[in-house]
Amino acid sequence: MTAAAPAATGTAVLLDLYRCMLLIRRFEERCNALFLQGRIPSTLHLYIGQEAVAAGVCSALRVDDYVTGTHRPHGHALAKGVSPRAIMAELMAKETGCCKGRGGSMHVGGIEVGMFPAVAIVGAGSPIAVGAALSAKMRGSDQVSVSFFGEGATNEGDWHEAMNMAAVWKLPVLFVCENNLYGASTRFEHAFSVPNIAGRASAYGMPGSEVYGNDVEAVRAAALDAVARARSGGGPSLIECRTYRLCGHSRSDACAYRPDEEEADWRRRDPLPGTAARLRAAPHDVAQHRLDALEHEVAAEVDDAVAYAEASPSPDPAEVAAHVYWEGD
Amino acid sequence: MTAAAPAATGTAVLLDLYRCMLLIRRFEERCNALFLQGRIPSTLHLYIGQEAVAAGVCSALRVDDYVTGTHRPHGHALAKGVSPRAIMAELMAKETGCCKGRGGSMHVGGIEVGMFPAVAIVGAGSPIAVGAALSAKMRGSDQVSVSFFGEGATNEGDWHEAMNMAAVWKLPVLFVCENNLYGASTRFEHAFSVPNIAGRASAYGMPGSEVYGNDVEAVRAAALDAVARARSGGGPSLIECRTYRLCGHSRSDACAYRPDEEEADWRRRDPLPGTAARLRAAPHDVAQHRLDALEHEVAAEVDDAVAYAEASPSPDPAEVAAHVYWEGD
Amino acid sequence: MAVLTIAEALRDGIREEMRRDPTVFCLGEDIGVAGGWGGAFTVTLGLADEFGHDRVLDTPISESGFCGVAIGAAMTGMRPIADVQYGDFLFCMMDQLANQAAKMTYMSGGTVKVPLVIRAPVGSTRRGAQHAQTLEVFFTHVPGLKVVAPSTAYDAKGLLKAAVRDDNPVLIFEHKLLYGSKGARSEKGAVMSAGEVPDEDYIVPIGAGAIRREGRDVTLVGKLLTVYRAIEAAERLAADGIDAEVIDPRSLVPLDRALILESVRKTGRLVVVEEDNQMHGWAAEIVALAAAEAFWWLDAPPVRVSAPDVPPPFAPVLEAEYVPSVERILAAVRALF
Amino acid sequence: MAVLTIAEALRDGIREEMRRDPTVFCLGEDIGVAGGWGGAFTVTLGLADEFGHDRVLDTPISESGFCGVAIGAAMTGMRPIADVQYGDFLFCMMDQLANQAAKMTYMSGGTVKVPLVIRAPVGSTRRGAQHAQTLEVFFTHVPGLKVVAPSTAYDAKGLLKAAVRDDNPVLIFEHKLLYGSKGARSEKGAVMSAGEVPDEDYIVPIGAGAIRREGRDVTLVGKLLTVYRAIEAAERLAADGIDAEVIDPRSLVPLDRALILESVRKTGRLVVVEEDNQMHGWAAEIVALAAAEAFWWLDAPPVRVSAPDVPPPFAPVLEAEYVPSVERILAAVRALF
Ligand SMILES: Cc1ncc(C[n+]2csc(CCOP(=O)(O)OP(=O)(O)O)c2C)c(N)n1
Ligand SMILES: Cc1ncc(C[n+]2csc(CCOP(=O)(O)OP(=O)(O)O)c2C)c(N)n1
Ligand SMILES: [Mg+2]
Ligand SMILES: [Mg+2]
Repeated sequence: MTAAAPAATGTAVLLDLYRCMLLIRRFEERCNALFLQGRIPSTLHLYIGQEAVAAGVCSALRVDDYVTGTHRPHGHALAKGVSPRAIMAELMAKETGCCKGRGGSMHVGGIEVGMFPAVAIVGAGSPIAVGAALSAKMRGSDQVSVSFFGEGATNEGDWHEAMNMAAVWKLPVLFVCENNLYGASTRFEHAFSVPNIAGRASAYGMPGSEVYGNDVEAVRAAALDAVARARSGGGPSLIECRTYRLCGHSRSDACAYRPDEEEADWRRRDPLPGTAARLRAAPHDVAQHRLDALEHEVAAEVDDAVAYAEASPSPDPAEVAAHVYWEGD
Repeated sequence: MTAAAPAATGTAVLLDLYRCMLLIRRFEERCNALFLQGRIPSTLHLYIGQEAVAAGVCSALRVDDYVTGTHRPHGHALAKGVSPRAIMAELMAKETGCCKGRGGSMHVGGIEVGMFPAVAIVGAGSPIAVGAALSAKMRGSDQVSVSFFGEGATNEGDWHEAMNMAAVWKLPVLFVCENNLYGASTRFEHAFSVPNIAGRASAYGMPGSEVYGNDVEAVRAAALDAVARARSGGGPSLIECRTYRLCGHSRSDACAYRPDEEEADWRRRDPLPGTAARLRAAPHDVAQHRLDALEHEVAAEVDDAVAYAEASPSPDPAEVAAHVYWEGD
Repeated sequence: MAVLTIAEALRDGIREEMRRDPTVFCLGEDIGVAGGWGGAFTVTLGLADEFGHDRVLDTPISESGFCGVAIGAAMTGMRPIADVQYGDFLFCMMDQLANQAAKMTYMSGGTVKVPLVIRAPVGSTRRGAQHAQTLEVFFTHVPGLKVVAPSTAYDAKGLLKAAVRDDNPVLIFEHKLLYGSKGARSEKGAVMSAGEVPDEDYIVPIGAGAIRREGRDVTLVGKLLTVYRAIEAAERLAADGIDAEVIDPRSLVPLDRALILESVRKTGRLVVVEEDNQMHGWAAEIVALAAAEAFWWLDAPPVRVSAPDVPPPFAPVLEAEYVPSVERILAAVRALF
Repeated sequence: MAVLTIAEALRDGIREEMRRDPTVFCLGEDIGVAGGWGGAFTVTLGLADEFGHDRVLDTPISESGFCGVAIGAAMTGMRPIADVQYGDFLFCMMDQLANQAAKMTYMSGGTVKVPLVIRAPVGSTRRGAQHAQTLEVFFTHVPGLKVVAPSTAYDAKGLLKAAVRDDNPVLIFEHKLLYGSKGARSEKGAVMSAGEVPDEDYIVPIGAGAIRREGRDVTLVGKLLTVYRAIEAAERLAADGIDAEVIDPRSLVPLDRALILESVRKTGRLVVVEEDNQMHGWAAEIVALAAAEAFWWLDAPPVRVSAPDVPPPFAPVLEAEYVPSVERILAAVRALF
């Protein structure tokens, strides 16, 4: 278990990473507002605070690589390239949504950019990601497959079975653990008798590493490493990203189960200002107005997504039975 | 992962261990003959070759300690103290069987001696054993709980979830892996990317050790260790016992998937003659006629079990719906 | 007599049983965490304060595992009440429930018992395919399990207490729109199901159904949410002079066959209303029962008003087509006259 | 035309599909091991010799895991055929089947497909509660899955090929007593189901039932083993002048409703025979269908001959009470006249 050392990232790349994180953040802040206004039904699991993980990992992927997301998938989907319009329309239950309004927040995805419908059954996405990697290997392609999951998912049997098969068959899989220290309201120490998740990789003879999940460069470096190994036939890896939810677990959750100091500490470690500061500092020396410009760009993109979703039609009630079975491309 | 050093075992104890192994061996040899004669229906998973594991582990247990057996449970049941009569009657589908003829070979047990009905779903017995340990702890008793399973079971999600909960709650559980190198016809190396099972304990912060499963003294020593730790609140342990099936996986299996040299090598390591030799040698110096006497005793016990089973009635067909729900003690 | 919501009635029932019997305990995910929610729908809220975290045990996210743990504890002198956050996750513990819990007593020839309670929320609440299913029939088909589905606060507490005292595995299905959960955990579209609950100890026997409305012309059978839809339909049918009887079986296994058959023999017409998919759904058994045992009394085909055969859709406009509406019930009933 | 057992017909079907389409592959436990058995019932025996171990992939003992793996492979251009050693283990992969495979296409708004085949043996063969269940109804109730149950060698091969070419998850239920497995894997009490199978490529369309015997007086519907029991009963009924029609749906989802309804409307009587437990079993849907759609044609109550509501017993004397016998079918039919 070796912590990946942050590689020097070029300014252009770091700007892209920051933009991706910013898009996720602003997109979800808007989702939350829309939810509270009742314009998004059901429930929401927001990714706020964890943006560096999806941004860093997906920056190491090709569009034809595969990703399985979780019940908290907006960040995974945006980072993998699903359009904000299609996601927002889905959250608003519109026919133009990435799941045509059938899936909802917990199942957003976009197979055209390699993201499966997100799996909201904790742990169940990992074997599916392994299957995509097996398929890539059998088809002789060099695609890799990424399974995103929270630390809590590593106590599910499916995760264990997936880890073992990926290792036994030496498949091109990245197991990316987003360890945000809580599974719903349950603290890490309460559900584990080990200090970290990375160490569990040894039960499968798989390399496991722990990185600081709020450091987008460190995440990207670890992902680049693992992706290179996977593409070249070196087999799977587990990367544990230590991060924190700067929001509730789902809809209106006040997080009363988390100590204030802990929350305050992690607010200070918010990956967005952190990354912005790096951009402003040497060697990047990015001027504030360029970051402001990014803010405007992203705000416009989110506005556009909301406008698109609002203007989109709801599914036709007469179509309730559609799409249960495959109806052709 | 430390291999338990064989402790010096007193002659009386070693004789008991040998007698237990002998009973399992002769009992199952008879089962096989009866099966081939069609007097035992269905299928049989024999324990021949692995006797030292059940004998060694159960010798470290009290009658009120718990055991979950597998699809290969005759050895577990006999070693835990279920009567040969009740087991043989069950195999012959008689009303006097330990499951009243409802369970069959794969579900033998005897709750009066702490053995649950054996679980034939690979891996599924482990969480149940953990539950019994949780119950013991909650009731303030010092009972321990043993989960027997094959190495193949450690690729099932249930096993992983059970290991984690036992470790997190520091429960008095012994996870006893009977690594006989094959899961059905599948070789260990084919289903694992790690050299052993014991190492998997580290994924749960649990002590794991590997012992030579055909050395009944080594198994007993490791079990005594783990049981003492469990009883005194020290939590669970995983013990991997390396052993070998000296018989087919189930009914008429010629084991064509196993190399002849490997089989020959393990036949030479048959735990029965091995243990007998130790008994005859110093410091035990047990005379051959005493071992012969044991043979006769055990043969008589098996004859008695068969006679009892043969003489017992079949279940009453009118009673087909009985025992689906609890009918009282 | 206090007026309680179903969530409160269940909580009181659990509290009283835990006080009465030290072998009763709860386990599940996020049920006892300080500052947490008391399970996904507040049922266990506050119980850890009285009974401590050993008896209100928060588990890792391991459904199959903690179900097996509950089985092992149940066979060795304890009476676990396992909490499943969403019924949909029962599939994750299906082997432990259907192959282990349900069969242990039988496989042992009646020598071991499994006094286990499993509580699971069901029902469509805009959460989509993996968080909104209605699942009773997957378990009513498994011999060895008992299954109850309370639709009132009185029944919820009484059936829970009966389940805890039963020596067999009992599944309690609870409907998300009937909990009456408050505050942050309240549900859009919730139905008011709060009702009077006696202060003194009582149980509702498992196996006894209830007539929610007496009628002469047609028998409506519903469960959980559809009981309320059926009652509303009955009131509206009264206006056109159709006098509908509404039956709530409450217990699905064992089922109060006599109550249903008696009603059908009286009215000569049967409409079974359920939220689950129609094909091979729970309602099929009720219709098959009536067709076989009340055939000569039937004046019209026994029919079902169920969800279409699709996973629970996310979009509210589609969900409205999924959950049987009062209008669909009215149409089905009128077609029989 | 060769005469093949069902095991041989399935094997040929798999072989031909694997030759035809390089994306077709098999995975499961002990299916390709050299010196092994070709799965629990010899269906995949020898296939690894022709296609290698990459396309006849032996998995670790991880049912849920390899089901998920098959789903992931199916969504990305492959056509997996997953082998389950005993149908009872489907409960171990229930979440992957019912929550994932069945719902992926729907949850994605029809943007992903899951061309997956799962093969599972069912039926009571003296192995007891965890190795002898009949499980179709747990899956016929899940929208998004297709389910077939071939009772002849011709159908086994034809339905398997249709399943492999289908773009949805298809479960194939195979009966242990119908395989005709030979040698060490042969079954006591097996029924001769070998039959002629064309040498040229063909499929049996999913959704089309078959009439096994034409008759005017009563409709018997069976599946897998009970098709044979129903045919035998029909022959004996002919002796007392009762002319029974025997229907084998072959496909359970989609179901050939028209074929069943037409027959019931013709005969006016229905007896559904199945090996599974009666309560909420598969037969209930068939009875409910006839009661609702053929009510006015029925001359007698539509009834079921099923297994009693107990887990499969081990003792042969009890198992004989469990699996519907010809005598029980005869009694049920005669009671309708
Ligand atoms: C099988 C299953 N069990 C329980 C849940 C309910 N649930 C949703 S999210 C969650 C916590 C997951 O924790 P973790 O894996 O750490 O992911 P995080 O929410 O922290 O991102 C739980 C218990 C679920 N969706 N699926
Ligand atoms: C869940 C499940 N999957 C598959 C099987 C079929 N099966 C019975 S024994 C066995 C091999 C088990 O191997 P292992 O755990 O090593 O035990 P062993 O037979 O070697 O004692 C298999 C695959 C089963 N009984 N349960
Ligand atoms: Mg987490
Ligand atoms: Mg083994």
